[in-house]
Amino acid sequence: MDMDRNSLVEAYRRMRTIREFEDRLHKDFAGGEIPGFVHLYAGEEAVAVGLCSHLGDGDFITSTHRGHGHCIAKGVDTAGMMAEIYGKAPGSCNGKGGSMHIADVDKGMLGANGIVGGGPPLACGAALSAKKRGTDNVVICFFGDGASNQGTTLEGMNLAGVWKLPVVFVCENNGYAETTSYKYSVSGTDIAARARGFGMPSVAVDGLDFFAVAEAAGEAIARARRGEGPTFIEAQTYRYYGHFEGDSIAYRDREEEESFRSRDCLSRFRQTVTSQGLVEAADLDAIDGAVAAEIEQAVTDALSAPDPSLDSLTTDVYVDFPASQLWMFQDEPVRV
Amino acid sequence: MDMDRNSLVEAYRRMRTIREFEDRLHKDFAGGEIPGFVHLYAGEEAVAVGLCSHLGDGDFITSTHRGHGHCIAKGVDTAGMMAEIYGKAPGSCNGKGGSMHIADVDKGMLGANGIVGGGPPLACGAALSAKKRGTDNVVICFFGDGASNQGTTLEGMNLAGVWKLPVVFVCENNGYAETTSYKYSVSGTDIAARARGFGMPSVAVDGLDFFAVAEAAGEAIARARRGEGPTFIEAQTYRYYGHFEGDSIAYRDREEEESFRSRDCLSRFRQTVTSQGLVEAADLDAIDGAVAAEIEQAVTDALSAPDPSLDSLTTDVYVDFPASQLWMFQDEPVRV
Amino acid sequence: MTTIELSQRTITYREAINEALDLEMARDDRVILFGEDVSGAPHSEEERHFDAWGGVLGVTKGLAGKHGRERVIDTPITESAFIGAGVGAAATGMRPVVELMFIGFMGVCLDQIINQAAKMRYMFGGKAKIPLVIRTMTGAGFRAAAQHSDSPYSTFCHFPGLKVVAPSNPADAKGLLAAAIRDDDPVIFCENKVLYDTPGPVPEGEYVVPLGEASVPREGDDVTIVAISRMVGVAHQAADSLASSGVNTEIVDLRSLAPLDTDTVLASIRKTGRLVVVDEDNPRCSVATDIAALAATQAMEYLAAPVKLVTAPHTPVPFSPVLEDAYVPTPERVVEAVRATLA
Amino acid sequence: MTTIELSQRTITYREAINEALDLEMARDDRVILFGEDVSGAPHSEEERHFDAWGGVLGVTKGLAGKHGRERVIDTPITESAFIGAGVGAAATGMRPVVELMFIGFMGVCLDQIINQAAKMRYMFGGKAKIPLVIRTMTGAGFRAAAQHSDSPYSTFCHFPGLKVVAPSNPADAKGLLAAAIRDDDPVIFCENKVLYDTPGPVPEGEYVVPLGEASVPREGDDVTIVAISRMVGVAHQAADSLASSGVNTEIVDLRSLAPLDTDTVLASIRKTGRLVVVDEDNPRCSVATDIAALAATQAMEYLAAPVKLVTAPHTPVPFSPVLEDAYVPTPERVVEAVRATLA
Ligand SMILES: Cc1ncc(C[n+]2csc(CCOP(=O)(O)OP(=O)(O)O)c2C)c(N)n1
Ligand SMILES: Cc1ncc(C[n+]2csc(CCOP(=O)(O)OP(=O)(O)O)c2C)c(N)n1
Ligand SMILES: [Mg+2]
Ligand SMILES: [Mg+2]
Repeated sequence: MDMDRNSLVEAYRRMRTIREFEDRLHKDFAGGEIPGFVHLYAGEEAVAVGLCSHLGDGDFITSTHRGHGHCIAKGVDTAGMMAEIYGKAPGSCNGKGGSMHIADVDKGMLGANGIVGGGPPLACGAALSAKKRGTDNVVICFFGDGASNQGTTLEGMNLAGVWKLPVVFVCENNGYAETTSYKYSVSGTDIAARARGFGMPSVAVDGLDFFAVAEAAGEAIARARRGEGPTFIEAQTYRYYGHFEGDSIAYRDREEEESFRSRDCLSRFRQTVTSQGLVEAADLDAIDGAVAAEIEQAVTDALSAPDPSLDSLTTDVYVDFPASQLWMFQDEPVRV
Repeated sequence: MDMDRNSLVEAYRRMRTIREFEDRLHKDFAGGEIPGFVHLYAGEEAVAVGLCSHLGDGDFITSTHRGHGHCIAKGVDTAGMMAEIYGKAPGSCNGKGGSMHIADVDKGMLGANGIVGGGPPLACGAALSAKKRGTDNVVICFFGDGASNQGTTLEGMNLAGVWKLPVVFVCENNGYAETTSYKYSVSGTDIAARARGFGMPSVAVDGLDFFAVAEAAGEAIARARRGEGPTFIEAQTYRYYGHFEGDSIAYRDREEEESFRSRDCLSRFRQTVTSQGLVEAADLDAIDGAVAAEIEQAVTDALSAPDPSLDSLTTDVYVDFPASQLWMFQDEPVRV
Repeated sequence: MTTIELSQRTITYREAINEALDLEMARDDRVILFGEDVSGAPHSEEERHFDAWGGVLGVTKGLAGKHGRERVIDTPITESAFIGAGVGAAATGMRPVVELMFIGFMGVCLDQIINQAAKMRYMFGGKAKIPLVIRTMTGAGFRAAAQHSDSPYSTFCHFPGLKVVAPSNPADAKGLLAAAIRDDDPVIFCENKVLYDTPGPVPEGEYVVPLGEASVPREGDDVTIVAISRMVGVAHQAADSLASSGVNTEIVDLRSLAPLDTDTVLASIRKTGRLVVVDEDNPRCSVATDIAALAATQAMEYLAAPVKLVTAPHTPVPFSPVLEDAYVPTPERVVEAVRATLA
Repeated sequence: MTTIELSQRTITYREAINEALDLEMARDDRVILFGEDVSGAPHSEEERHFDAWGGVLGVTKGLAGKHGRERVIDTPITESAFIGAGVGAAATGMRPVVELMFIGFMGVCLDQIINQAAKMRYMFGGKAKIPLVIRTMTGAGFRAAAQHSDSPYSTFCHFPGLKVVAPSNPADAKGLLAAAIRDDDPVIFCENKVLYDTPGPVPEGEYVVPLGEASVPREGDDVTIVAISRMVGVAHQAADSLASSGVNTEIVDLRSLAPLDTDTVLASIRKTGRLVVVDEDNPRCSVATDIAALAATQAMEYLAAPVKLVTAPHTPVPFSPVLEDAYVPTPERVVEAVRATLA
């Protein structure tokens, strides 16, 4: 790896932020504070950060229902994210999107996505756009092992190949889609091999190893920037929590979880960089503290933030549309 | 090949029938007699017949917009087909389906299909049904090179693999999807390799060679009947006419067509069986004559057949539905 | 002191659906069930993993235990393939019940529903039938945001060849699902996820509510409220509050959205002369405008006041709880609409 | 003797669409076009193969020659991927015009339209815009059978976030397409394939017809006919025949289906007191029932007779020419409906 100290510190900070963010949501969800479906990324941090550490704001990512990690890795503000998850006015999407739709187009984050397989076509579009606009920007398309079976994902891979688009397809194989192991859902069980059938370079990496991910990512992204087309990376990883919060996790075993936790991506990163003298442990500790404070503040602010105004129910549907037709055929409700 | 004389004669008869049927439509379409979109199968006969010669009525096939050949190969009555293409009452579908929707469920023909990629999911269902009903029936799923890029096709392959369904996926690679060569549309250009990514045995065969097709088909079908799951066959073939009738065919060259015509599947079949003394040329000639007469009769009958009654506009939408709601919100038109 | 009759024991909407599936599977071995995680942990043969989920909200829980994994089958995330497989299986002798987890996912598999299931019989000249049920979840109020909360059953109603039902209570859920499974046409069965925990009296044993028949759970002669699914409850709340000021509301619970029970709707309009339609689907090209069109084309001369619609706005479903609560029609809005027809 | 003014030269509906695309591409290099065979023979560099098709019915012919294959891009048959690519490109600075060959193919790509393009802006709190045009073909009469002939634009109207237009003549086709391309919201542009060869006067050069404005191509005060796309021509035929018996028909050509020009529709109803809606789409949950609902909720007191709908039946489109001709609304049926409102 040819990462300088600053980049390593920044990578750690982002991974740590994701972990802290997700652990905190896990706790607060159990406390009944958080509405809706919440899918946590804890355990998979090395994947999002390993990829996004190569990107600038002009590069795009597409994401999934399990999007918090992608957002943080791409630089989306955690305060806005937290407020969004609480459905509050200062949220990244003004409270209208929630956990499953956090987005920040200016940061190159094209939205978490509630539709499994929703992202790959969008990724092709952003990549086409990057190409047509004459940039060397790239697009990272994150999706799960379950999503690797969805037609839209497979179509996206083919189209990216045909159009030689600067996309990196990143399958986050965390073992399960809801309760279903990829060993059942993926015919042939080899996801990376599947991508080869679309004529693109494809590699499987240990998704718990930040450096392995970052290296594969670096090559794939460089290839894309050179205009040589898409690459596929299968990152083998694990989600520490259930499919969503509230899941009793009756479909897998505690021992399996432990075996992954024992290879935790954050601990390994810390171990590697400290043992090689690249970053001091104390510096990482300081990051841990700062991140904890940042997330604590984000929660405090989210809790005290105002709800969206009721008027905002009917804004932002269109750029331009007759207001009267947003309550078509009826009287606009009187708010009291 | 271990085909007996009767089977060879029957295979020839079906291939010849398809050719005659399609050549005749080509002629009559040019004469302005035939309504709608008509996609001809001429040139590809060895594929449909090579596959279907292994099937009984309990086995199913799914088809495409280019379905006449599949129908004839599966034993659908040509008189009914011709009447259907003319939109007449005695048509296979009472004139309601036309060329793109000819079907005969009792014969195991689940319909030509106007949607590219429409067939593979249906094939999975028929195969699941065969399995659940405790039969050893199989399903052949025909589709084109263009369709091999459609998400539904790719999903179907994966599902058939996961459920170990008795399906044989047959990609009729006739070089083009409308004007577009598979060399452009199929990323990686190797369709058979793509199927391997779904963990199924996959083979490419010369689709102009009846015996090569029939042999690959025999193995795949036997495998499916044994409960060992799906197989993929890419049959490399060519369509002699345009994408549909009326196509000016400006996207490919006459020489290319000639090179395929010089390897015509019917001529080669005749050559092989006569030179090996398996069937006498005179017997094949007799078939040619009989088939020509059959198709001539089918056209004559179709032309003189009655149109569907206007009442049939609103029948067969449902098994059971209030008649009044078929003209919902309005007066049923008075027919004079 | 009240005694609960056995035939009127109380179970939830979720349990009622589970019971209908259980009974129909027992009754007819052509009935099979498939969808994502409908049982759970399909990769594992271990007993401790068996039936790990029973669907994302537990509706099919226990059925794999009773009827076996051969009949309760988990799928990959591949809606086009497995819903299409439902069509293909239905066309060839089975009676599949497939699950499209949320109705908002229709977009990843719609072709198999509108171009294959719905049109096959017609295109084949009547020589096919497709006894397929697609169970799916509708309904806002779950804080599940725009892609998991809408109720576009109107899209299915639009396409000839499909039947669409949307039960508002546990008994209807059980009876309509049984009818849907026994029906020879494709039926979209819309379960409102917000109702799953709602209890209600449900007959034991086989119980069938015919498709295409609305119910009139409350009779009245001042005004007709036509409502769908969870909005029937909202209509009842509105009716209760109106009753206190002497307004007698008649409520028509459509139950079947296609076919529509036009007779019951028209009879009620003719009786009351006033019509309010309550629907949580978006307003454009909706079942609500259909009911208004029914009145305008076939009962105009009976109407004493303009028809009133109370629906969701023409917006996606917002996430924020305060906004989502403002999105779904409320009893207050219904009361206001009724009062406007009486003004 | 009539002289044809240059500004009123006559071109076909097909040519008008081609011209709008050409002009908008020249005007704004963010406009790119893609779809299946929109140019043709993408595999070949040979000049003799260049621009082999220009779309299945030749609408985009010549554009690749003028604007290059870099901007007129052929796709594999993979509607979800390339329409989704349109959404992604629109969200990131381009203004794509993508072609969904036939509207009946919506089912293979609907999610990218209804859950991504339509909802993104709202879900993102207004922080995205999707200037995407999806061109697609509607219309029966082509002997193309059930999957290639229906007109379910109502499904697109139903989903908030989409705009939908359906021009009835060459001038509107040109002007509305220009407006759609310049619009910052996703627009579904519905071309009636039966109209492609229809000629009409079309202004040269830049010409924009604003979205959301109906036209009134014929004024009258006895009855209002609201019609869409090809049915506007049918309405004119009906009006001609009614005129001979002294009935003055006003025709409202909706042009935009979402947003609707409710003012123009309501003004006409208030003027004539009689409403007939003609739509070749299926009747349930349709634009036709929306117009009836508009009358029932906002103009009931002006109606002198029940509203009349003339639509396709609730059936798929049949293949047989005699049946297809009976499927599409005819001038005779419209005349009958008008007469019924006058009775
Ligand atoms: C089209 C669609 N089908 C089903 C779902 C329900 N669903 C949400 S997440 C999920 C599992 C996704 O698994 P995977 O792709 O492996 O991602 P992971 O959750 O493991 O990150 C499913 C089935 C959905 N949201 N969208
Ligand atoms: C979903 C869908 N997209 C596009 C079309 C239009 N279309 C009809 S046939 C065809 C080409 C199909 O090519 P291929 O699969 O190779 O079959 P072939 O025509 O060569 O037999 C296309 C694009 C369609 N019918 N359905
Ligand atoms: Mg997963
Ligand atoms: Mg082909």
